[in-house]
Amino acid sequence: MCVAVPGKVIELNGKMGKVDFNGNIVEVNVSLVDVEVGSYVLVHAGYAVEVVKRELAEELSNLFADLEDVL
Amino acid sequence: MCVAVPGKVIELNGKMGKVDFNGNIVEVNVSLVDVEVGSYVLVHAGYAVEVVKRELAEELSNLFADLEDVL
Amino acid sequence: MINLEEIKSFLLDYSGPEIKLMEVCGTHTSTIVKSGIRSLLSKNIKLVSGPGCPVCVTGSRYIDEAVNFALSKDYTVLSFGDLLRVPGNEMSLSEAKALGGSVEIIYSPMEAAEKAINNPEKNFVLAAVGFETTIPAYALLLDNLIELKISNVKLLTSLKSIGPALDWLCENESDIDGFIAPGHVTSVTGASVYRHLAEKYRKPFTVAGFEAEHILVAIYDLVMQIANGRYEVHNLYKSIVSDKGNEKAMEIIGKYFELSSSYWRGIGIIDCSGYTVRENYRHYRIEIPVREEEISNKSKGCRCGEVITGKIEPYECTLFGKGCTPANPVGPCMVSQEGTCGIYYSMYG
Amino acid sequence: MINLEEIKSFLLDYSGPEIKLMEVCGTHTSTIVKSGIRSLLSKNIKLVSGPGCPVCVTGSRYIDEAVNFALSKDYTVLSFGDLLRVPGNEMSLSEAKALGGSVEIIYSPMEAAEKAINNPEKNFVLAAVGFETTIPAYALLLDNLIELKISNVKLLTSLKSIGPALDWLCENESDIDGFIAPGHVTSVTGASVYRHLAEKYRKPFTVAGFEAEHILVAIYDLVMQIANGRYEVHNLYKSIVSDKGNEKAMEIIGKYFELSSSYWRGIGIIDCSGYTVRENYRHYRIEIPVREEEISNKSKGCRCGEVITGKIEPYECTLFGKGCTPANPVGPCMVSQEGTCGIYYSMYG
Amino acid sequence: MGNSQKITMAHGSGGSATRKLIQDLFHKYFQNDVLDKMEDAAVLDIPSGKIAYTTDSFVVTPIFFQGGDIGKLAVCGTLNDLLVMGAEPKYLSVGFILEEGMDIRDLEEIIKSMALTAEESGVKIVAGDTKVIEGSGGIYINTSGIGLINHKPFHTSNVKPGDAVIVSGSLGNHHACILSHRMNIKNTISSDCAYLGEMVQNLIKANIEIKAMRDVTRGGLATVLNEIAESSNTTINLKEGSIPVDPEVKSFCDILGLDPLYMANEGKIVCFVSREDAEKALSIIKNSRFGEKAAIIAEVSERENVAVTVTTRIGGKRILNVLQGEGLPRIC
Amino acid sequence: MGNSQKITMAHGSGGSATRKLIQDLFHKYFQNDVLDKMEDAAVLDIPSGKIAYTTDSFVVTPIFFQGGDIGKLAVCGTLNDLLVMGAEPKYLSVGFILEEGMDIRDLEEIIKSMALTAEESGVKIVAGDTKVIEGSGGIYINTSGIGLINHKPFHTSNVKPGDAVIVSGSLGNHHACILSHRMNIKNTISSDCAYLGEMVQNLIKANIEIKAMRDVTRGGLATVLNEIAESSNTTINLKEGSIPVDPEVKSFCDILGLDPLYMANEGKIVCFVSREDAEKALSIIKNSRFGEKAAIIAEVSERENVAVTVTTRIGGKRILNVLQGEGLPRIC
Ligand code: SF4
Ligand code: SF4
Ligand SMILES: [Mg+2]
Ligand SMILES: [Mg+2]
Ligand SMILES: [Mg+2]
Ligand SMILES: [Mg+2]
Ligand SMILES: [Mg+2]
Ligand SMILES: [Mg+2]
Ligand SMILES: [Mg+2]
Ligand SMILES: [Mg+2]
Ligand SMILES: [Mg+2]
Ligand SMILES: [Mg+2]
Repeated sequence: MCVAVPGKVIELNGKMGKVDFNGNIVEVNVSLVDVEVGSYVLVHAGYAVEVVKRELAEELSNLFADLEDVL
Repeated sequence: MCVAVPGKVIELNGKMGKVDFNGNIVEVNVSLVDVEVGSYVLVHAGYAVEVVKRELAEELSNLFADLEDVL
Repeated sequence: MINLEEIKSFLLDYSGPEIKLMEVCGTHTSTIVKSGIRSLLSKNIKLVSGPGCPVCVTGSRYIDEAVNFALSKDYTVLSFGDLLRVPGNEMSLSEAKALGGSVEIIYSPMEAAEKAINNPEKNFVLAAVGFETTIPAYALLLDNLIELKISNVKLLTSLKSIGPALDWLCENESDIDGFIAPGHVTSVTGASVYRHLAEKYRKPFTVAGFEAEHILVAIYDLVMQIANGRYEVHNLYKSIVSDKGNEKAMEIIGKYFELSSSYWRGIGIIDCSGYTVRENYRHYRIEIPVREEEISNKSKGCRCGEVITGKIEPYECTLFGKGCTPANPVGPCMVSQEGTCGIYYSMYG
Repeated sequence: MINLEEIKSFLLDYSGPEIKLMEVCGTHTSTIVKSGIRSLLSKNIKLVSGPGCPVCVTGSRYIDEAVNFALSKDYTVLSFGDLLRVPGNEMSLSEAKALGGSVEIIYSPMEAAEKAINNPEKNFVLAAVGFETTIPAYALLLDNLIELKISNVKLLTSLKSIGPALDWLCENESDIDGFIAPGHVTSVTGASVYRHLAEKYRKPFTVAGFEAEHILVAIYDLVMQIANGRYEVHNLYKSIVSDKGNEKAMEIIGKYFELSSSYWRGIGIIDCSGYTVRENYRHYRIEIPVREEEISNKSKGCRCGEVITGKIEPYECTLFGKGCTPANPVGPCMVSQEGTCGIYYSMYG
Repeated sequence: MGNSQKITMAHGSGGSATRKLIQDLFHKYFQNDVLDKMEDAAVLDIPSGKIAYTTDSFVVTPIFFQGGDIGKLAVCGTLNDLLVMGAEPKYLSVGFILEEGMDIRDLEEIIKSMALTAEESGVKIVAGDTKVIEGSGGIYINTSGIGLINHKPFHTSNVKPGDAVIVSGSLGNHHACILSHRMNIKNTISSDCAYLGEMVQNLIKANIEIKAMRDVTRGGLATVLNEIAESSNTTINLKEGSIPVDPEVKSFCDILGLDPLYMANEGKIVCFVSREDAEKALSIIKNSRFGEKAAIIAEVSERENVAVTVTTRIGGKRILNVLQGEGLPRIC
Repeated sequence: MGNSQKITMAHGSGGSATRKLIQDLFHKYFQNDVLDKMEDAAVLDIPSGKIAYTTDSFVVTPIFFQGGDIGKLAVCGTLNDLLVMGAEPKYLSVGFILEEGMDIRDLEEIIKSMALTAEESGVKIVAGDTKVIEGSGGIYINTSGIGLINHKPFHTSNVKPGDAVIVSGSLGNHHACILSHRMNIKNTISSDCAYLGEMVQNLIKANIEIKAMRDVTRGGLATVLNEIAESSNTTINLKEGSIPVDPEVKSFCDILGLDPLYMANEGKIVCFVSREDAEKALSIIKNSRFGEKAAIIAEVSERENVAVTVTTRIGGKRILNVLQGEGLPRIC
C-alpha cells in the first residue's frame, strides 16, 4: 500500500509530469510538490508525495552522520 | 424460418402445453388452436400453428386420393 | 388411382410445352434440392424459387439498424440465427458480434419475455422478421409483454405478407405458369387467399406439404392444370391447411399489427405488403422509415433480386460460388438456410 | 562516526534489559523480514509489528459492503489488489469476482477517472483504503472528478489516520518501549506529529526509511534513546521526511475529507482516527455507519487484532500456516503484502 | 472457506495455490509412475517404429451432458484420432484452461471422469498443465496423445473405387444431445461419446484390411466423406435410406431444421474396406461395443466431377457438400 | 469483406470456414511433410529409446509484447520444458482456442512467429487443432511437444549436497515486460522469451555432467528452487547479491512492490552441476546465446529443516518460500 519509490522528473505538463525510475517512465500527478525537470520525487499511488532531497547512495552514506546528529 | 413440425400434445396448462416430437418434449404456446391432450399440432417458433388432422403416414397415403379429388 | 411411380415417370417423360413453376417457400426449395427432385423432372419442367425466405427479402438498411443497436452499449439484439450473417451496408450482425456488439440468438420470439425478466437492467431489441407463419408468435410475445408489464423489449420489424408479393410477381413476371403455394404460411392465411390471384392472372396455385412426395404430386397437379387450361387453387396439404386458415392467428395478428407498405429486396416497395406494430402499442416498436434502397456496396453484383423473383437461377449469378459463398456471403440469398443461393451452394457446390 | 559494522555488532551483542520495539509500517515489516534483520539482533531486542497495514485494520463489514456492490449488476468495484482476498463475513471480493461480480484492480486511485470517462454507462465504486500517504491521491481524484464533471464514481471509504492509532497503542500497550515511525506516512504528516505522543507517553519515535540500513540505524537509535532514558522524535529519513511534512498534501486532504471516528479491526472504534468525504462532496461518497464489530464467523480464531497491536507474533496464532495461509487466509493480516502474518508466512513458511 | 470451492486467479499463479490444486486433484486422480515424477516433461520408453501423434481442444458447453462430460470427451476424442490412423493409444497430455469462478467440485468430477476413461482405455495421462483466465466459470481442455503403430498405418489415400463405406452407428446423437441442453428441449438423447478401441481391435484381429478410417466429429459425416473423397481422388456414393439415424434424433433435427449428416458425433467412425470384406467387417463392428447400429452406407467409385453424391429416398440424386457457414457453437 | 478480418463462430464449425482458415493460415505457414498429409493424427518415425513429452497452455495478454508474442512463447515454452529434461525437441502439436472477434491479421502474425521459431529451433509442427469460443477477441494456445533423449535424462533427484546452482541470466524480464504493457509504464524492458537449445547443447558437448535443469517460468526462481530442494531432499542456499537482475527491471519491481525472485521468465534456466564443473559450466553458458548474464547463485547443502535459504545483502538470513497467493494474471 504505502510502497513508494524515488524517480527523476523528466517532463512537466501542468499538474502532470513524467517520472523516470531507471528507465521506467510513469505519468505522475505532481501538483502537491514544487519541482522542476531534473528534480527527484517520491511517488506513491500515482502522485508525487515529496521532493527527494538526496539520492539513495547519498542518503545511505549520510545516514550515519544524521544518526550522530540526533544521538 | 418457416420450419414447422407436427407433434403430440401430452400436457395442457392454460395457454401453454407440452408437445412431444418422438420423445422430444417442448413447451409450446397453444392458445391459437383448439386442442386436447392427445391432439397433434404443427409447431413453429414456439407456438402451435394448427391442429394436424392426420398423421404423416396417413397424410402421404391419402395424398393421391386428394390429388384425384382435385384433378 | 394414380401412384407415386406413375407420377414420377410422367414427370420425367413429360415432353409437352415448357412449363415454369415457382415454389414460393424456402422450405420447399430446400426439400426440392435435398431430395434431388430436379433430377426426377423432364427438362421441360422448370422450377424457380420465389420470395419466400423472409431473410432474403429484408433490406440492408434494416440490418444496419440492427447492427447499430448491437454495437450500442445500451441494447442487446435478439435475432434468429439465420439473420446473423446477412450483410448490411457496413457489416452483418455476426461481424458486429465479433466486434463486441451484443447479439443473442433466439429460437422463438417468446424467449424474449424470459430474457427481459431475467435481465431487467438490459434493453432488448428483437429483430422481428417473417411471414404470416411467424407473425402470430410476435403477437403472442406482445400479449405476454403487456400481461407481465415488461417494458425492456422493443420490436424492430421487417414483417411481410406473402399475398401482395405474389400479386406483384404475377403482374411483373408473366412467364411463371403456376405456383407451388407455401404450406405453412397458408395454414395461417387459408388457401382461399390465392383464389383472387388465380382468377385475376389465370394461374394455378397448388398448396403443398414438405415431403418430397408432396412436391412431386403438386408439380404433377400444376402440370395437369396447365395442360388442361385450368387455374384453380388446389389444397394438397389437407392435414394442415384449410380454406379459411387459422382465424385466431389472423385475429391476433390484426390486434397488434397493421398492414403497411414495405420494402422487398430485389423488388422494391409494395403497398400493404408488410406489417408494423399498431400505434397503440408504439411503446414496443422501433420506427424505421420505409425507403427504396440502392443495392449496397457490400453486395455489389448480387442478383438476389432476380433469384427471388424467379428470373434467374443462382448459378447464373457470376458471383455464385466465387465471390459469394455461405462462409462469405454477398447477398442474403446465400446466407439463410432457406435462401435459394445458399441451398443451391450446399447441394450443388 | 559510527559505521554499519559497529552498529551490527552492537545490536547482535546487546545484553542490556529486554527491549520491545514496534515497527508501525507494513513496508518496514517487509524490509525487516526480507533482509533477515531479526537474525542480526540480540534476543533482548524484540521487534513487533503495528497497525500500519491499511488492509489489515479494515473491518469485515466494509468488505461486505464492497462485495455487495461487486455482486450487484449496477456497480463495478475498483480496488487495490491487496484488498481482494480479505475475507468479509460472507466472502472476499476475489470470491465475489469468481461468482461473476465485477471487480477491477487499480494501481492508482486516479485511474478511476479514466475508467469512468471511458465507460459512461457504468457506475464505479472505489474501495478507498489507506493512511495519510494514500489519502492525497483520493483527494486529487476528487479534484479531477469535479473538474471533469464525472459523476459515475463514488468512494467507499475506510481511510485511517496513524496518529490516533499510535496514541491508542501507547495508552493500552505500555510494554512497547519505542516506535520505528513509518517513513512515508510521516513524509505527508511531518515528523512533528509524534512529538506530543513522545512526551505524553515518554516513548522515543524514530522515523526510518526502507532500506535495511535505515532499519538497523533506527533500531540502534531507539535502543540508545531507551538506554539513556530519552524519548525524542528523531528523523533518520532526511531525504524525504521533514518536520512539518507536505503541507499542500495535508491541505488537499482537509479540503475533501474530515476526521471522523473509525473502526479498527482488532482495536475497535477510535475517535477522530478516520477520514470521510466532507458533506459538501457527499455526491461522491457512499455512507456506511461506523459500528463495533464482532469477529466474523469467517475469521473465527483469528488473532489479527493482537498481531496488529504487537501483543503476539503471527506464529503464536494456532491457525498460522495451518487453517490460515496466504492461499486461504482467515484474517486480513495473512492477505496483504504488508500484513504481518502474510509476510511472516512467505519468509518463514 | 468459499475460496476453496471456486477457481480464482491465484490457482493459475504457479505458486502455492496452483501446487495445491495439482496435488488435490490432478495428482490424486491421474497418478501413475510417469506423472508422479512431476518433472517438466514426462520421460517415456518407446519401441522403435512409427508413432501417431495428435491434439484437440474441447470447449463444449454444457460441460456435463447425458452420456458424458467435457473430460470424457477430451480423452475419447484424442484417442479416437489416434485409433483411426491405425495406432494403439498409449499416452495423453492434458492442458486445462480454467475460467475464474469454475466450480472446483465440477472440476473434480471432470478429472475423475478423465482418469476413469483413460484407465478403461489403457492409456496413461503423463503430462499436464493448468492455467486460469478471467471469465465466468468455464473450462477448456486440450489433450494431445501418442499411440504406437504396430502395423501398416491407415491412410485415406488408400481408398479405391469399389470400396465399401461402413458407419459404426447412428448419426447426430452427440450434437443433438448438446443442443437439447442448450435449447431446453427435454428428451433422452444421449451423447455417443466413446472410445472405440475394442471395435477397431476386433477388425484388426479378424484380419480385415482397413483402407482408411475416420472418426465422424465436427462437420459431420458429410464433411468427413468429402475430405476422404478429395484426398483419395474418388467419388463416394451415399444411399440416403441406409444411413442410421435414431428416430428421436431425427425428430429433434426436424424441429430445428438440422441435418444429421452435418452433425457432430463423438463415438462414430467411418471405415473403408474392400467390397469383399464389407459384410464381414460390418458384422464384426455390429458385434463390438458401440457398433450395434452400424451400416454399409456408401460405395466408392471412380472420380466424377463431384466428391460425394447422395441417392435420395425417392430416387433423386444430389451432391453432398461440406458443412457451410456457421455450425452451432461449442459442441466439442 | 469485414467477415474475413475477424474470427467468427463459423471458423470453429468444422466446416468450410474452418477449412479455409486452416488452408490460408496454418497450412500455409506450418507446412512440412507430416502436417501436409492432414490426417487425424501425424505419423512419425521414432528411433527406439526414451522420449520426453510435455504440454503447456499459453494465455498471456497482451498477445504481442516487446521481445515476442504468445506464439513464440508457446513454442519456446514447450521446447524448453523438453530441453531441461535432457531431450532434443523434435515435434510440436498446437491447439488454438480463439475467441470470436480475434483479428485474423494478428492471428497470422502469431502463426508466422510460431513457424519461424519452430524452424529456427529445428522442430516440426505436426499436429494442430482450432476451436472458436464466444468472447472478445482473445487467443489461447496449447502446445505439446516430443523430444528424443539421446543420453542420461536429467532428473532433479540427482541433485546432491555440494552442487552449484547456475542461473542463465537476469530475472524477471518477461514478467516485468508483460506488466509494463498492462500498467502503461513505458520502458525498454524486453521479454526474455527464447529457446535455449544452443546453450544446453554447448553444455552437453563440453561433457558437463548436468545433474538437473529447470526453466524458470511461472512462480519464479523461488518456486523452482523450492521444488528441486524438495524433490532432491536438500537445502539450497542462495546468495542475494549474486542474483542477476537488470536495473530497469529492479526499479520496475520497486514501483509495484514486486520481487524478481517470484517473477516469471521465459528464457531462463537453472542448472545444477558439481562444484568442480561450476566455473566451466558458467563460462560455457556465458558464451552461449542468451547466457551473457549467467551467474552462480547458490549452493546445495545437506537438508536442513527448510528447503531454500537466502543470505541477504546485509548478512541476514531468511527462508525463501514458494510464491504465495495470487500472482498477477496471464503472464504466460
Ligand atoms: S450467389 Fe450471392 S451474389 Fe449471387 S445472387 Fe446469390 S446471394 Fe447474390
Ligand atoms: S495467522 Fe491468520 S488467523 Fe492467525 S492472526 Fe494471522 S491472519 Fe489471523
Ligand atoms: Mg449492444
Ligand atoms: Mg457489480
Ligand atoms: Mg486431432
Ligand atoms: Mg478430433
Ligand atoms: Mg478426427
Ligand atoms: Mg505448465
Ligand atoms: Mg510443461
Ligand atoms: Mg512450461
Ligand atoms: Mg518448466
Ligand atoms: Mg481437431
